[in-house]
Amino acid sequence: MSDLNKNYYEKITFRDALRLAIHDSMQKDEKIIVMGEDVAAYGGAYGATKDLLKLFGPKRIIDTPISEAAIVGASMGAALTGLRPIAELMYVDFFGMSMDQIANQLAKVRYMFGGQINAPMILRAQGGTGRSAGAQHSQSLETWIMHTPGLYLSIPYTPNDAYHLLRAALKINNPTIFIEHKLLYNTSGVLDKNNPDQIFGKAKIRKKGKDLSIISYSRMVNFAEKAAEELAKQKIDVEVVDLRTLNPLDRETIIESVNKTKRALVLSESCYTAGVPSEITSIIFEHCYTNLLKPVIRYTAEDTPAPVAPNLEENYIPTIEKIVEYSKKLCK
Amino acid sequence: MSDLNKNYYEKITFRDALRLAIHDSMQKDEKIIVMGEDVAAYGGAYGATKDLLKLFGPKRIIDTPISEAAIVGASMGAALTGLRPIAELMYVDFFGMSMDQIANQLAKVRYMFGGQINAPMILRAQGGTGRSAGAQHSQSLETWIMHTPGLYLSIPYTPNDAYHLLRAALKINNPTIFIEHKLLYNTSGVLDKNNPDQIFGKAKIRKKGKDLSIISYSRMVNFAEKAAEELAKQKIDVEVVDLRTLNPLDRETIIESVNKTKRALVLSESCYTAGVPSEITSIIFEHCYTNLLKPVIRYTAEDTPAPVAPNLEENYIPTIEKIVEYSKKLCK
Amino acid sequence: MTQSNTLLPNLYTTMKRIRTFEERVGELFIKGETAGTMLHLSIGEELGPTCLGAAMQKQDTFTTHHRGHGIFIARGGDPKKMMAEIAGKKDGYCKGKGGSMHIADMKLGHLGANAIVGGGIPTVVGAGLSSKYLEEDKVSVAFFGDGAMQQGILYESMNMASLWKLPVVFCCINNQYGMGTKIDNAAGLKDFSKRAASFGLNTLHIDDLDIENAYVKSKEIIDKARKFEPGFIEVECYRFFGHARMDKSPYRSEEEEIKMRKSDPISYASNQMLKNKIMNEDEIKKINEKISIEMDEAMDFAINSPLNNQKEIFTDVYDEREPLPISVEERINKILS
Amino acid sequence: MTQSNTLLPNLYTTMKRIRTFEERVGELFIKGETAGTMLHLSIGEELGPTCLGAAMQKQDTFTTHHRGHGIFIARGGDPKKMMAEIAGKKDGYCKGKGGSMHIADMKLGHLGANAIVGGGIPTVVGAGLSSKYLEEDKVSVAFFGDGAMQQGILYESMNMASLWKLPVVFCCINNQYGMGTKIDNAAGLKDFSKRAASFGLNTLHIDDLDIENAYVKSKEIIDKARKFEPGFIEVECYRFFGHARMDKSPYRSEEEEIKMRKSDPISYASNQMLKNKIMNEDEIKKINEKISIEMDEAMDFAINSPLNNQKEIFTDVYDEREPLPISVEERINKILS
Ligand SMILES: Cc1ncc(C[n+]2csc(CCOP(=O)(O)OP(=O)(O)O)c2C)c(N)n1
Ligand SMILES: Cc1ncc(C[n+]2csc(CCOP(=O)(O)OP(=O)(O)O)c2C)c(N)n1
Ligand SMILES: [Mg+2]
Ligand SMILES: [Mg+2]
Repeated sequence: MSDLNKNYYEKITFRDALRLAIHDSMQKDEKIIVMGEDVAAYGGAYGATKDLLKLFGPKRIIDTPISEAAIVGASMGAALTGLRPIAELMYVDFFGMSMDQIANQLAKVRYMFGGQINAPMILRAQGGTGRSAGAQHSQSLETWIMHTPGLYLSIPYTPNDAYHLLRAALKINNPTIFIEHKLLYNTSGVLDKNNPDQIFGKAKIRKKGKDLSIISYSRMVNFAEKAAEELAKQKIDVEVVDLRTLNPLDRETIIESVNKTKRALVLSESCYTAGVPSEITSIIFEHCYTNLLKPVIRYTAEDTPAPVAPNLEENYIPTIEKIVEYSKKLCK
Repeated sequence: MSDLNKNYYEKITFRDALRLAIHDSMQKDEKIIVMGEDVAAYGGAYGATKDLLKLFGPKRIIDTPISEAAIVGASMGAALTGLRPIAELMYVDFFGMSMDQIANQLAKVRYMFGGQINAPMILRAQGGTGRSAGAQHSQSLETWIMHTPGLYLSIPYTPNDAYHLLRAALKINNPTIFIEHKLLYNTSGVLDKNNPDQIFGKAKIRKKGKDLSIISYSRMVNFAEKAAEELAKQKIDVEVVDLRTLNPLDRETIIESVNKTKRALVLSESCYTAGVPSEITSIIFEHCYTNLLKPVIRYTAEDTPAPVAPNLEENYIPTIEKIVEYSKKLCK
Repeated sequence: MTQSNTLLPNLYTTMKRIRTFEERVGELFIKGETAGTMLHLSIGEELGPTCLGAAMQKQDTFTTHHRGHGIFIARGGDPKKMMAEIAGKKDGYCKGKGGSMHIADMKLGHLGANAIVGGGIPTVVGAGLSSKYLEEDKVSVAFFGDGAMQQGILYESMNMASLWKLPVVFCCINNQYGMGTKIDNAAGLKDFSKRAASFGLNTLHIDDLDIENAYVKSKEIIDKARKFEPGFIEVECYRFFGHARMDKSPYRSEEEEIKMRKSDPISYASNQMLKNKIMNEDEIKKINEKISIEMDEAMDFAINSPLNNQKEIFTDVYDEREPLPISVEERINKILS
Repeated sequence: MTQSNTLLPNLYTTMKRIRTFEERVGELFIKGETAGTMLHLSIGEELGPTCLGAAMQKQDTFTTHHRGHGIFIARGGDPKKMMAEIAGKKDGYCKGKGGSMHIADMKLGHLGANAIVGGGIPTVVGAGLSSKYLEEDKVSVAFFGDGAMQQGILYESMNMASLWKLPVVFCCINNQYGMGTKIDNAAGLKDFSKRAASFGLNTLHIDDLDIENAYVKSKEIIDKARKFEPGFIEVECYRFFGHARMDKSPYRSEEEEIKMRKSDPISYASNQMLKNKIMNEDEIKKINEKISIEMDEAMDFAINSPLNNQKEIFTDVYDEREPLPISVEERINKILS
C-alpha cells in the first residue's frame, strides 16, 4: 500500500482495498476504532489491518484478548455509546463463540428497546475453504446471519466492492456483518474511489448473458465467471450475478435476470441444506416459475464438515468443471 | 404422571410424554444421565424433568450452573467417554451461548477425527413464541441446526411423537437436537408406547387431502390442522404433513404429497428469510415444479425480532385466519 | 426530616419505591394486565441497586439483568413508562416491544436490560472504552445475578476491563438462587471477590443491611473506576419470592424463607431512622403513602395506555433511514398476484 | 544409562522425540507435502507435555489445543500416523480429514485436538463426569495455550470441575504469545494460578527447566485430581518460532527470541544428564540418532501414504448405521433428470 492517497488503482489486492477503506474511513471519522485479535501488532491474521497501528496508534487499533463473545459485546457497547467500531472475528467459524452477542444482542438491541438506539458497527470475519484449514476454520456461515433479522450482511467479491461496501457500511447506522473469503485477499482488481459502482444492497451483473443466470457471491462469483468463459466457448451465454450484500438482498435483480434467461444456477460455498441458496432458489421459483424452462439448481458445498485433505477439500465445494457441466445440462 | 408403567395413555400431556420417555429410557439404560439448568430440584423450567430427581437421584439428574457452553461441551465429553447424556438448554435462544460447542464440536467431532468416535447424546431445547417472552426467549432457531451437518434434528408435535422420537434418538449414535415448542407442553393426546407410529426421519400425514399440502412441524402443525378443518367447511381438502424430524428430512413424503395435491403452503414459526421453509420450498419446486398449479407459499414469522406485546406477538407469527386466507387463494 | 447529614431518608425512599413498584407489578400480573409471566421481582434485593444507584453520577451508564427494575428506578426511571412497558403497551419505554426483561431508557444511561444471563455484561466494557476514548468521565456498571458468575462472558469482560483499565464496575446481586438452584449447587467456590481480584479488579463484598455504609463503600469502588481502576461489587441478599411470577419456590423450605426475609433492608433502614431519630413513624408513613400513590398511578397509567399499532412489529429493526423489513403478507401477496 | 533411579533419560527422550517430530513437520511443509500451512509447532515447549504425559496413567484421557503434537507423542501417539494426518493422507489418524489441528487417537485416550481456542476444554469436564460415574479411575486433562485463559469457557469448565469434584486437570501451556499478541497485552493479571484457585482448584505453576521436579509436582496435582480434587497447572515456556508456518514473528525482537531460546528444556536436560553423569555424550547422541531415524521414517511414511478416496468426503458425518449424506451431485442430477 505504497500510496494511500490515490483515487484510482489499476491493480490493487482485495486485502489492500480493505485496508484502504478502513484507513480512509478512519481519517474522516475519529469515532471509528478497530478492535480484534491480532489486528494491531500482527496486522490481522490475513493482513487486512497491516500497518494501521503505526498510522493510528494503539488507542484506535486495539489488539484484544482471545475472547470472541466479549469482542462482539464490547464493540456493541462502544457502538451504543458514541463510537463506531470495526471489530474483527478472525474466522466466521468463531460466530459460534459469539453468536449470543451477535444474534441476541447486536441484532436485537434496537428492536427490543423500541428504537431508542442504534449500534453502528461492522463485524468483519473471514470464511470459506481453500487452505486446508479444516472443519473449524473453513465454514461459510452467512446463512446464520442472513436468517437473523437486524443484521446487514455484506459479502464482497472484488476489491472495488470490498472498499466501497465497507465504507458504505460505516455510514449506515445498522450493525453490519462483513464477510471476506480467505482466498480473495490476494486477488486483485481495479479500485476507483470515486466510483462506488453500487449502492449498499444492490447486486451487480458481472457479465451479461441471455441463456442462464448464475447467481452467487464472494469467491464463487469467480468460479461463475470462469465457468461462463468456458461456456461462452460452447455458445452458452451466461449472466453472472454477484449479490454483494445478502441483507438487504437485491431480489429485483435476481428476478429480472432469471425472467430474462429463464434458467438459473445458484452457487455458494455454504452447505446445501437450508442455506442461503435455498432462499435464493425459493425466490426465483416463487417469482419466475411461469418463465422457467428448467428447475433452478443449487450448487453448494456438501452437507458435511470440511475435510482437511486438499484433494477432498477441492471437491467438497463446487468446481468450475461441474458448474460447466450442470450449466450445459440446464441449457440442453 | 400417576402411573408410570402403563403402555397406553388415552390422554397425556406433551410434557408428561417427554418425562415418560426420559424415565423409561433411563430405566433401561444406566448410561443415560440428564443434565441442565434446573432440571433436578426445579424439575425443568417447563416441567419436563419433574420428579426425576426423586426417582434417579442427583448422580443421574444433574443441576448445572448457568453455563450453556460448558453444559453442551461437558455433555459431549461425557458422550465421548461412555455415557449418553440428555442435556437441556432451557431455551433454543441459548444456542447463541453454546453454538461453538454445538456446531464446531458436537456436530463435527466424528468427522474431524475420521469416524473414530460417536457422541451419542440429546440436546433438548425449548422454543417458539406465545408467552410474551420477548426477542431473546421466543425464537425458532431450527434453521441454524438444520444447516449444520452432523446433527440430527427432531421437532415433534404430538405427545406420542415426543415420546417415541426421544426414545429413538437415544438409540441412535448421532448427537440429536430435540426442540420442543413452549406452548406444546400443556397440549395432550394419546400415547401408545407400543406404537411408535414412525421411524426417526419419517414424516407423518396428519390429515389426508387432495387440494393442498400444508407442510409444517412442531406447534404450527396444530395451526395447519385447525386451518384444514375450517377449509374443509369451505370444500378445500387439505393434506397436513408433519415433518417431525428436520434431519433426516423426509423429502419423499413432501414430494409425494405435493405431486398429488399440486399446491403447497409451508408453515413455520421461524423467520422468513433463509429459514427451514426456504429449504422445503426449494425442494418442492425442484421436484414438483412441472406439477405445481400455483407457486409454493412460505408462511412464517416476520423478519424481525419477536415483540413482547401480546397483540403484536400474536401477529408476528402465522395466524390460522391467514393460513385459511392464503390457502383459499392458492386453491382458487 | 430531623437530620440532614444523612442519606438514609433518600436511600430508604428509593428502596421503598423499588419495593412498592415491584408489588404493583405483582398486582398488575394478578389483574391479568402484564405482558406474559416472565416478571422477575427484586423484592428483598433493594439495597444493592439503591446504594449503587446513589453512588453513580448523572452521566454514568449501566446494563442490567432480567431482575433489573430496581436499579432502573434508582437511576431515575419513570415508573409510569416502566409499568406500561411491563404491560406491553404503547407508552412503555420500549413501546411494549421489550417488556419487563428488556426495559431501558438510553437517555438515563440505561444501556439495556437483558434476558440472557450474562448477556449485558460486555456492553459495559464497550461503554467504558467509549468513555475513556471520548474522555467523558462516565463509569459504566453491569448489574447481574449470582447465576451470571458462572457465565464465561463475565470473565472475558472482567479481563478486558482490567487489561484496558476501563471505568467499569461489575456488580453481582447475589440473591442466593438462580431459579431453583441454590448458589451452593452452582459455584465451586462462593468467594466471588476472589475471582474478580484474580483478574485485577478492586473488590467489595456487601453482606449486611447497613445501606449507608454500603453506599460509602460502593462509592469508593465507583470513584476508583472513574480513575480507571475497574471494580467488582457483590451484594448479598435474598430473593424473597419465587423466581418469576409462576414460581412458588418448592425447592426451598418455608423456614428458610421466613428466616431470610427477616433480613429486610427496608425495615432495617426504617428502624435505623427511628432509632437514630432521623425520621419519626409519621414521616415515614407519609413517604410510604406518597410512594403508594405514585405507584398506583403508574399502574393505572399502564392499564390505560393503549395497545400498540400492528405496524410496530416492523419498525425499529433497522435504523429509520433504512427500509422496513418486508412483511410476510406482502411477500405472499406478491407471489400470489 | 549410568543411573536408573532417574526419569531424566526417559523425559529427555520424549522431549527430543517431540522436537524432532516438529522439525520434520517443518520439513514436510517445506517439501510441500503438508495439508495446508496451519501447522503450529511446539518447539521450545516440550517440557509441559512431556512431564504431564509421564505423570498421567494409561487409562487417562486428554484434549489438546491446536499446538498439541507434543502431548500426543508423549502419550504414545504413532509419529507415522500423525505425520500422515498432517499430510492429509489416508493413513493418518483421521484419514487426513482432520489434519494437524484435529488429530487424535481415541484409543490412547486422546479425545481430540481442537482448532477453536478453548474449544476442547469442557470435553474434559464431561470425561471427568463419566470417569466418576462409571468409577473408571480416569483423570482427564485439558491442554490449552495462554490465549485460552481469556476464553470464558475455561471458567465455566473450571467451575463445574470444582463444583462436581471431578478428576480433571486444566493445563495451560503458556508460551507467552497468542499469535502476535504478547500475554501482557491479553491478560489483565498474569497470575493464572490465582484465577484457578479462586474457582477452588489445586494449582501448580512451573516456570523453570527442571523437568524432573516439574514431573513430580505435576504428578501430585494429577494424583489429587484422581481423588476428585481437580487441578490447574501452568507451564511457562517460549514459542521458539512463529505462530504457524507462515509467521516470521515480526512483532517481537530478535534479541528477545535469542535470549528466550536459551531457555531450552532439551539442552537443559541433556546438560543435566551429562553433569550428573546419567548419560554421556555418546549415549545421548545414540538416542538422538534413533529418534532422527524414527522421525525420518514417519515423514517418509506420510509422503508415501496414498491420498484418500473422494467418497470419504461423505463418510464419518453420522454413525455408520445411518445413511450417508446425499451428495450435491446426486441431488442435482435427480432434479435435472
Ligand atoms: C443464558 C441464559 N441461561 C439461562 C436463562 C434462564 N434463566 C433466566 S433467569 C435464570 C436464573 C438467573 O439467576 P441469577 O443470575 O442469579 O439471577 P436472579 O434470577 O437470581 O436474579 C435463569 C437460569 C437465561 N435467561 N439466559
Ligand atoms: C476461538 C478462536 N479464536 C481465535 C483463533 C485463532 N487463533 C488460533 S491460535 C491463536 C493463538 C492462540 O494462542 P494460545 O492459546 O496462547 O496458543 P498458542 O498458539 O500460543 O500455542 C489464535 C488467536 C482460534 N483458532 N479460535
Ligand atoms: Mg440469583
Ligand atoms: Mg500462547
